Amino acid sequence: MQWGSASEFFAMGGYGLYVWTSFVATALCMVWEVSALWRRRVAARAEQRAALLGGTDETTA
Amino acid sequence: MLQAVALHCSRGERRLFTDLNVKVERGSLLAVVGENGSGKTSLLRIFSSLLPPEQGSVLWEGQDIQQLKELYSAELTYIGHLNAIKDDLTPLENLMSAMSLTGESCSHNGAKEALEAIGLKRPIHHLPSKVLSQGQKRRVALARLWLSTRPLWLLDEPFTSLDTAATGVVTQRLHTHLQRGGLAVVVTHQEVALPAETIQRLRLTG
Amino acid sequence: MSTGINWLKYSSPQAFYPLAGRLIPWFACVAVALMGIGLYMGFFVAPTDFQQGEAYRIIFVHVPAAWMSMFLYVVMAVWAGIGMGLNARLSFMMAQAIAPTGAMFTFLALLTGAMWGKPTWGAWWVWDARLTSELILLFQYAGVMLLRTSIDDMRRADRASAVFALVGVVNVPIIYFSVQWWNTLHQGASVSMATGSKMASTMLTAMLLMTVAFWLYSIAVILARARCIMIERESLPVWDEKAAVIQEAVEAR
Amino acid sequence: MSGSNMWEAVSGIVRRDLLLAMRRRSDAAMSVFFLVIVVSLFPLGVGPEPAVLRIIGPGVLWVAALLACLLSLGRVFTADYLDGVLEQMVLIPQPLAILVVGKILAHWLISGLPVVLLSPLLGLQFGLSGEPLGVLVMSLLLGTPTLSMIGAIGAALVLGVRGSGLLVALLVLPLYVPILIFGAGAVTSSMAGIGGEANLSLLGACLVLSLFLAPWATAAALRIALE
Repeated sequence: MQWGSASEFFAMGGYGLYVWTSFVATALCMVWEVSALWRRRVAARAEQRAALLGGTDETTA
Repeated sequence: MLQAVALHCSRGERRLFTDLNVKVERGSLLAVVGENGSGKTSLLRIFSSLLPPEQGSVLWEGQDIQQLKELYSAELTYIGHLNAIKDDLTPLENLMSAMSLTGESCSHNGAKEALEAIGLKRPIHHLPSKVLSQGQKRRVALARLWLSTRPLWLLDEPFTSLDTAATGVVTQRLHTHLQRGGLAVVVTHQEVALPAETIQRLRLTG
Repeated sequence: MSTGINWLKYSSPQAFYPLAGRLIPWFACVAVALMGIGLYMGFFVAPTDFQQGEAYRIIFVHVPAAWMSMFLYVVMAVWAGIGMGLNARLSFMMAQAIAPTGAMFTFLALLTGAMWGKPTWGAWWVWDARLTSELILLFQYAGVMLLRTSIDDMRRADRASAVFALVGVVNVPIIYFSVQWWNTLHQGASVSMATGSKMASTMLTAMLLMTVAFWLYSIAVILARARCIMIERESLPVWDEKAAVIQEAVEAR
Repeated sequence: MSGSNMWEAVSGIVRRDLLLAMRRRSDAAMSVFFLVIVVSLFPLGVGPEPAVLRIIGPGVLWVAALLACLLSLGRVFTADYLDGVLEQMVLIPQPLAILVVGKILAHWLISGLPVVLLSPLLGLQFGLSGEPLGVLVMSLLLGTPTLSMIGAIGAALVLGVRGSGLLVALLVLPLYVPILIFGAGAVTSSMAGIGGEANLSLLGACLVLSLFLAPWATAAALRIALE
């Protein structure tokens, strides 16, 4: 373990800004991608359900 | 002989026709009729090999046209609903360049005779096509039929914007073609005045 | 077209959809676990680089992102090629599903590259062969996606973007070579990206772990996106999902 | 039989397209005017120092030539697509790729060749002379056909697509990068006294490569557009 303290860890030897921007940006992109996919899936299934509901309406009515 | 085997076609979400089977023998004409959007043009484009069929196949003399490729192209004359003529060229230039494109080059005089046969008089031959009326432009496109040596004709609404006289001339030309052992598929909403035994009707319901 | 019954079975969306659904959690879990181990190795085990100090730790995301961006483009082009050759819907759907993730990794590679370049080279951007190729790669991803969205007819959109993806796969190596060639002409303008110093084995391990994690993450995300695309495209799905949806619909009454 | 027919079809296409360009001279002239204007704007923007102009000259001329080619891409297939001639072309009994070569050749003769012919004059504006000027003409002579060929792929892909003008730029410009680098590089290295031969041979290699690949890709894209 090479870090004496938490603040030393976050400072990254003076390069903290660059290192953490990179890692945080990557994490944000991935989280955003997963959440966007989740939203897309929910929307697609809702649309599918609406289509199927419409279909059953016709047959039962 | 042209044969469609179990053709399916859908555009986007809409199913146009399913399991379509039809056979066109030499010396006969297939008239494809149906409402707008029933898939008449799509069927013709499948026959022409422009549109690959989703399912099923089209056979020419028993062979799949997807495999024949250019050999099949050398058997057909296709006139779509677009006239394929350039506004900046004269009717004569249009006809001659269309023929040289398909590899059936024709002489200057041959082209003139074809244009005259469909009722375009000599003075018109040298005007730019943009001054022609819709009917005259259609005639320029159809003049190819007088020069075509191909056995299979695929025509999309050939009689659109033609007057009665021109319709009669084109019908007569179709008749000669069939008598010589040619075959044709014509998409039309009009009656084709040909002997009943040579015509086969296909109604697409969409 | 007869390509064997087995192939047809797996290539149908109906068979693929539930299979992908079962695989996604596994890929996602392993990806998260490996990412955790990789980050731990990267930050707590790997030593400080004696030349670049702590800034070098950016390579633990930069290099995997850059590799994935190029790898995914090739995979996308392969699916596009298979789609064109066999006229298989599933292949086009896969190609469509890959593009956004590939573009995201390309963007991340450029961003983290700039973050690495500023402290190391003193410049955010250098006209180096790798950076330039990566930039062009981003444009090509954008081209593939924009071409797809601007064509309404699905079949045409699939095939047109496939042609462009295949053309692009020829282009990227040529660009890489041409920029390298160009740099030899404009000497002094560029800085070599080769670090020279030998990497400690723990650094390499951390980087490889992160790469595998990114790879598994990509698979999970791409499969999930492919499933979304299938639901969106197939107007009447015939998969197990359908039964569940009908059940829900009936209950909703 | 097919060899002579093929030649007839290609030369027929080229002759027809040239005839059409003669009927509408303003279309062809526009891309040349565009080139001249863009190139003339740069000295006004960066200042008249001959030393600076000499340095940026090759790059400016090449970028301008590239943009002029890009602007003219809309003309390659669009008119034929709209009036139905393209359908007829796809249905001729020759490989479509051969015909595409004819279309590209015609496009180059109409919009590429004038750029090549005009380039010595424009080079003079930027203080190029002697060998570098010759290399500039040579590089454009080798490079502009490649630009037309790569551009044809993009033009075919966006046929009938909304916003096609901008889209084609986005698709094609990344593919133009190597040509730009080798083309401008040839002139720069000739000015530096290294001689432009290496870059010119690379341009030639690109030309050969695109001659093998681009017509097929364009033909595939055209068939897709017509389905």
